[in-house]
Amino acid sequence: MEIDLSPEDFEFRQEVRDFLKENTAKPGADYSQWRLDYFKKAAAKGGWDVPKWPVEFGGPGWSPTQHYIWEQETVTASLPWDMPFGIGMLAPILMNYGSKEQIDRFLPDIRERSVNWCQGYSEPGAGSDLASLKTKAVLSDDGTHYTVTGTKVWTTMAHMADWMFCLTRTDDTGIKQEGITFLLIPMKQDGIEVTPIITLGGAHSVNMVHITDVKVPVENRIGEEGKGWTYAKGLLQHERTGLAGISRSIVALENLKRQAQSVSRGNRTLMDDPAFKSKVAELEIDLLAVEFTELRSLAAAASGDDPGPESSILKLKGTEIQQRIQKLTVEAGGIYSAAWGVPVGHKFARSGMQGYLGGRANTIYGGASEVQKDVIAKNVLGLKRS
Amino acid sequence: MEIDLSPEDFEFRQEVRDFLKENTAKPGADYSQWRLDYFKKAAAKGGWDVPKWPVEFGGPGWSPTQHYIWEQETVTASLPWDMPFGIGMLAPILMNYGSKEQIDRFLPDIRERSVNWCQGYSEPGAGSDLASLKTKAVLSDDGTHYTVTGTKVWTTMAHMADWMFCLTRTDDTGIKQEGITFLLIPMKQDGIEVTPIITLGGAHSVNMVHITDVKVPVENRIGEEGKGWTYAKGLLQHERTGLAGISRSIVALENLKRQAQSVSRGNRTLMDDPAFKSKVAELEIDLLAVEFTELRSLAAAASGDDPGPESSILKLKGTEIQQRIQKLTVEAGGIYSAAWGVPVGHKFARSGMQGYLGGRANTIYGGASEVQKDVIAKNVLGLKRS
Amino acid sequence: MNFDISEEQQLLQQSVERFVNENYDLATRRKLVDSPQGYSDDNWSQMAELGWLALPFDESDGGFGGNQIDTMIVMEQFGRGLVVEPYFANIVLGGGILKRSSNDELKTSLLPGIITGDVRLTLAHAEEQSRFDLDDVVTTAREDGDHYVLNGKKSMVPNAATATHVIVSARTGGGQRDKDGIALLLIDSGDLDGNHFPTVDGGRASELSLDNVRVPAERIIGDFNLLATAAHDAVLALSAEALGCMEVLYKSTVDYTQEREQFDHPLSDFQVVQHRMVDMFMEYEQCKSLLYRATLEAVQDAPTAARTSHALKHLIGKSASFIGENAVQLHGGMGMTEELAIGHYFKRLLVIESQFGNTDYHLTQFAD
Amino acid sequence: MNFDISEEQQLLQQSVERFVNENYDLATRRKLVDSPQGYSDDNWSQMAELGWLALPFDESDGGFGGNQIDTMIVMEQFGRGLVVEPYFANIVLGGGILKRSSNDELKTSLLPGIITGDVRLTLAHAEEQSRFDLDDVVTTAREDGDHYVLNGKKSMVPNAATATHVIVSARTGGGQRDKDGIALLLIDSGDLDGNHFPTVDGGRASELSLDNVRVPAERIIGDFNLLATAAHDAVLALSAEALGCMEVLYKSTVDYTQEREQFDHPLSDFQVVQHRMVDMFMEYEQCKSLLYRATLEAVQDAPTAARTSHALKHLIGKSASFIGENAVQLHGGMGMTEELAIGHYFKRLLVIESQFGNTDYHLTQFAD
Repeated sequence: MEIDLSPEDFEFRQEVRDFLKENTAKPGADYSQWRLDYFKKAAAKGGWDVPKWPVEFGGPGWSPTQHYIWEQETVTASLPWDMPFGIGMLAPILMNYGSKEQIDRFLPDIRERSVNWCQGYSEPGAGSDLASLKTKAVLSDDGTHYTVTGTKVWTTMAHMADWMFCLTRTDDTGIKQEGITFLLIPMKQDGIEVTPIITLGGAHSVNMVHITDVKVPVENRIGEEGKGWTYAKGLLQHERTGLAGISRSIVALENLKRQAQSVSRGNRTLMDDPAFKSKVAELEIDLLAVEFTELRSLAAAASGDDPGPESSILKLKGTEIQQRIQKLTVEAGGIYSAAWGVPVGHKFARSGMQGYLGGRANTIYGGASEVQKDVIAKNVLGLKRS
Repeated sequence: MEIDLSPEDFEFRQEVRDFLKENTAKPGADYSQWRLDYFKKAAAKGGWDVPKWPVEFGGPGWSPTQHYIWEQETVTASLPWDMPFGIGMLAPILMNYGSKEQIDRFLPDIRERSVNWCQGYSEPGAGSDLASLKTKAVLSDDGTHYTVTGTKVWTTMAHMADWMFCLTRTDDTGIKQEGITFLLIPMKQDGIEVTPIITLGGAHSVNMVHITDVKVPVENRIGEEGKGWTYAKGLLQHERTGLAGISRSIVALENLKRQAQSVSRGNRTLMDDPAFKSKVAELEIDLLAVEFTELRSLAAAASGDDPGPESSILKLKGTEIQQRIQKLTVEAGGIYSAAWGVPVGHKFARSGMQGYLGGRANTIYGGASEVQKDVIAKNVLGLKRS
Repeated sequence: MNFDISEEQQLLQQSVERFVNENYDLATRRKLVDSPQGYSDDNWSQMAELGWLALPFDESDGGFGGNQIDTMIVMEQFGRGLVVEPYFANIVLGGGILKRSSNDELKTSLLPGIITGDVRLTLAHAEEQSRFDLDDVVTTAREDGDHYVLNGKKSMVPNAATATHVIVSARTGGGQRDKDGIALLLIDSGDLDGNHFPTVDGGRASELSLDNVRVPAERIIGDFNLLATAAHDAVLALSAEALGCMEVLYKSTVDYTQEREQFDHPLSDFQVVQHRMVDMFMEYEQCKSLLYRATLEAVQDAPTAARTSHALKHLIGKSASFIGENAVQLHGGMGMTEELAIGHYFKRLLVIESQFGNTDYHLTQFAD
Repeated sequence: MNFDISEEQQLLQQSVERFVNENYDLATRRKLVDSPQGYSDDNWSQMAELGWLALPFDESDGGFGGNQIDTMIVMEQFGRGLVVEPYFANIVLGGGILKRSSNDELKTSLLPGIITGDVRLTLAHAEEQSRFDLDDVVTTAREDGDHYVLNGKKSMVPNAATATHVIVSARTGGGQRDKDGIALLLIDSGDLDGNHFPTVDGGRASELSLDNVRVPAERIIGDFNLLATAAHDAVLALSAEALGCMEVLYKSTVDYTQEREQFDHPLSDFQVVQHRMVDMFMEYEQCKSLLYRATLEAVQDAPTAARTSHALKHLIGKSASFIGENAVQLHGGMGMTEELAIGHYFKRLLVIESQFGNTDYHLTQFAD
């Protein structure tokens, strides 16, 4: 048992630090250009633009420890804006189930970040029960294309996307997990209508997408007809683990402490208030624990074992911790947390309330916490329910 | 809306106080004799020995406010030891469903506290699902008696009881709530074997009762054969409300505060410790609220309304509060709470641990908290479960 | 012992309920919230006509002689409707201070206008360093002949942009956290620089600057005790409003989960969802009980009344957070949208949490 | 990064596990607990023979050179078996202090006996006023020539009745809560008056009185720092033991609810029961993670090691309470009986909560 980094790991960490320092955006530089340049330079390091991709597709082939180091180092660095939909969600499905032609056609653009993707899974009325989707795809008699009609919802960044990867129903006679087909659909065409959904924090990032009689050539189908659920499902669990955001929470907690120290209470600060201090301490303790839970999970993966039962905890605990940090930030903001859209009083109060409101979604999307517990009860504790 | 007592209520309170003061046990007096005397004197006040009995059976006919006053005044008084089984549980069933002969035969002894009863409801394997009981009662061919065989469990004070009122199964062909028959069985006879169950706190108050081929004359059956569940059920809900013990908790919380003040922390006491103080304060706030929830329920009863939805909360919240007080008492005891059976360190530590351990049952018996929530979901929120 | 409200109070309750039902569907409210002023003059006039603006004042002053129970009734219904008119700032805070003031001249001159809705007050007590402490005041009121000269900044003043007058707490003497030396002064809005902005619940607030504002000495309304009494009333009124919000939230959740299917069952079929809603219901009922208790104690001027009000705001804060967060959670994605009402109730509760002391603050006040 | 234990450690784990399986069914344990001494001399000899009593000591001293990971392995299994032999008092506390002492003569004379089990130590640090503060010491050690004269009372000393020596913290100088001026002295048990009694978990403890006890100066083992180090080790060891208890509790609950039927279903069919057990499982895993972290930091002497140990005892306390109470609750009436094992695990966890600082104490230490 040991958690020390090896000399090679230390060397790697230094290399990461140097790289990140060199490639920070210069003040005044053109953001979009810098962004594309950054990914080119990262690619030149040997796959640092796609850390999680397998080596055969250009990934760096890092050890779990190296991944951990990368995550720790990048969480405080100002990396360019990146969306997970192409890189993290579609790419693995393409690699595993796409044809050679599809891989050649789509993967390079994904890697260059020159094409934006969105994920067309959720539907109104389906919620965490994704498989009950109803968007219909009907194969033409000549077998050349599908005609797709239906509605997707909570589609993040649909209004910025060039393409959608989309689960559709091609058969509704059997059990609902069967008869789902995985299609790739261009967004900029007639029959696709994107309606913004404004969420509690006032932000627009999710959308409703109405799809009406859109023709999709069969070469845009991934794998076999009716097998789409199988392709998507594995990634979902993977996505969930990624949502724990533990490194980000460590940074967020340090910010919270600094913010609370900036709030004066008599001669002292809010961080000296026993009740507030206790809540921060309890949060930090849970974070110290869950950080090691993540390491245990990484170590298990490194030794080739299945991720242990501990990995199932990560999304649940991770998102709960995010929300607690957000809530304490609002509490630290005090009277100023009520102000909306203007900077008033404590500097952090404005983004604090936005973060708290937006963060309520963390325990809903990617499988609501209640559903996660059902999954753990079944898969980890081995319980059934009648 | 008002909570003031009327001049008559004030007068009544004074009368209660005077009575309780006059009838406190004198030091050195014979306890058993004093106990019986106390109930005689209370009877002479016009039913003060049976406050909850209806007037036609000798009860005092108090208003809800008077009941509330009685409860408040008696919780700190040293009343004689009294068990609820005869007075509070069997008596109402006798009054409602017993024959004239049965009432005349059993009620006077119950009122005088000269005969002890125990309640034979729970069975091994039934838990909160009381109606699934299996103790068998077979009617003789000549219709003169039942032969009873089965096992009762968690039978409080069975080892001190003269009689048991007992739910038995006379028919197992229909739904389980039917076919249950209510019998009265003398305890001191062959075929009844009482085995102590020692609980966590080391106490012996509950028992296992094995009943083997015990003959019970039909005149010991309450009401009709097969209707026993109906008779028992109404009382169960009533019993649950009574388990909230809110007045007792108010006294217990005051004790806890005094105890914590006796624990020194440097130059101050444990009650000055911010974390401990907060927990006590939160408890007190919940108690202030639930006390008014009980008053609202009493007031609704006084105006002849059904007890409102608020009354369903009482057992759940009341027992939770009891357990929190017990837990904080153990916490106050600190290192000394571990000592067992000897007075060491803080005086309250010994009974504190016993109380905590014994108190874990409060959320189990009389319908476990989980079952209570099912009941509220169904009866108050109107939810069904498939 | 009697928890029924009087017949008169029942009529009041029905009247506010009707007003809310007729004027406060979500779309109409959104328009009000998005308007520059943030509320409706018509609604305000209607409230005046219905006599609600006169509710707490003595009959001899042209009012209805209502007490905290009457205010509770109005505020609870306002909570159920998410009413945005400045009743709290004007009548509960401003009116409450004025009605208790010993400055009879001010009272006589202002009350008729308050009752018609033409005079609109608000209270500016908070400052950046004060957080929730009423006695932490650094704004100064320097005596200068028969005037006071005020300097300082006041924070998060509710509805100041539409107020005709602002009651300001300022220090005439004493140290930063002394209760002595705090005065309440009535200032014409025109004498103040204001930065006006919306709040997250669709309300309005302002940061106010006082830069050598001269106020005649006869504009002193009261001292710290009057401020503390106003805060006590504020806690009761906000708690009643919060109770109204919580009722809507828990009941909508019970309704929504019965309609919404997931995994081939209504959400409400799941035992975990049921028990969560039972917990929400129980929290709501406990808050209701404590609101009654605190309000009755205030009406009866019980010695424990102030302490119970701290208990109340603490419990309301804790329960509002539990009920609000779980209402959002159980509504799933829909709970996250501006489209459904529940998000708006949730946000109103968040603002109430920050008004006149949050959950932790009142626990400390209660425990000390 | 590697969380696997070494092959040697695996052998140790299996050996302790086997010992527990062979010697610690509930009935056998009950007999030990009810015996006057409270544990088995045979078991104790076996532990000596298996080398466990030598585990933490340097190889040069006849030990096995084990570290806190080895102790963790032993204590976790002891927790799973509810082992009552005085390993914690003797080896973790007494042995831990002795092994780190700079008093080489004492070490040389005592270690061989400890390893054979003939010398049995314990630590007397707590006093009635001290609660959990190691530095709150009023027992005095007055210098008198080449001796110290001790006066005072020590509380809740584990296994003192069967100890041959007691290590006592006493004040040679300084004020009541000064860290300076605290010495640890080794005292022969015969020199102490003891009130010996059982603890609620079936263990043994004593109240000790020191009435002008004369101790040679060469019996000083160490100072406050050594006591603090011992407490750090104690927290790790007790937490490992607690983890073992929690594992049994949550797993027994998962098993029991699948067997036990209620309302025509196994209890484990109910979603509320399932989610409760998921929470128990998660708490257990979180404790395990933090135990690993705190233990590894201690082995590596990380600057954060002490702070992380406070985090650990806090989390262990909170989780033990949650898991213990829910194990009892979900076992229903059966959970309340002495007959089932779970009550005994629950009681052991309650005692661990009171040893070397409770949940609140360690949170404060962590936060400060």
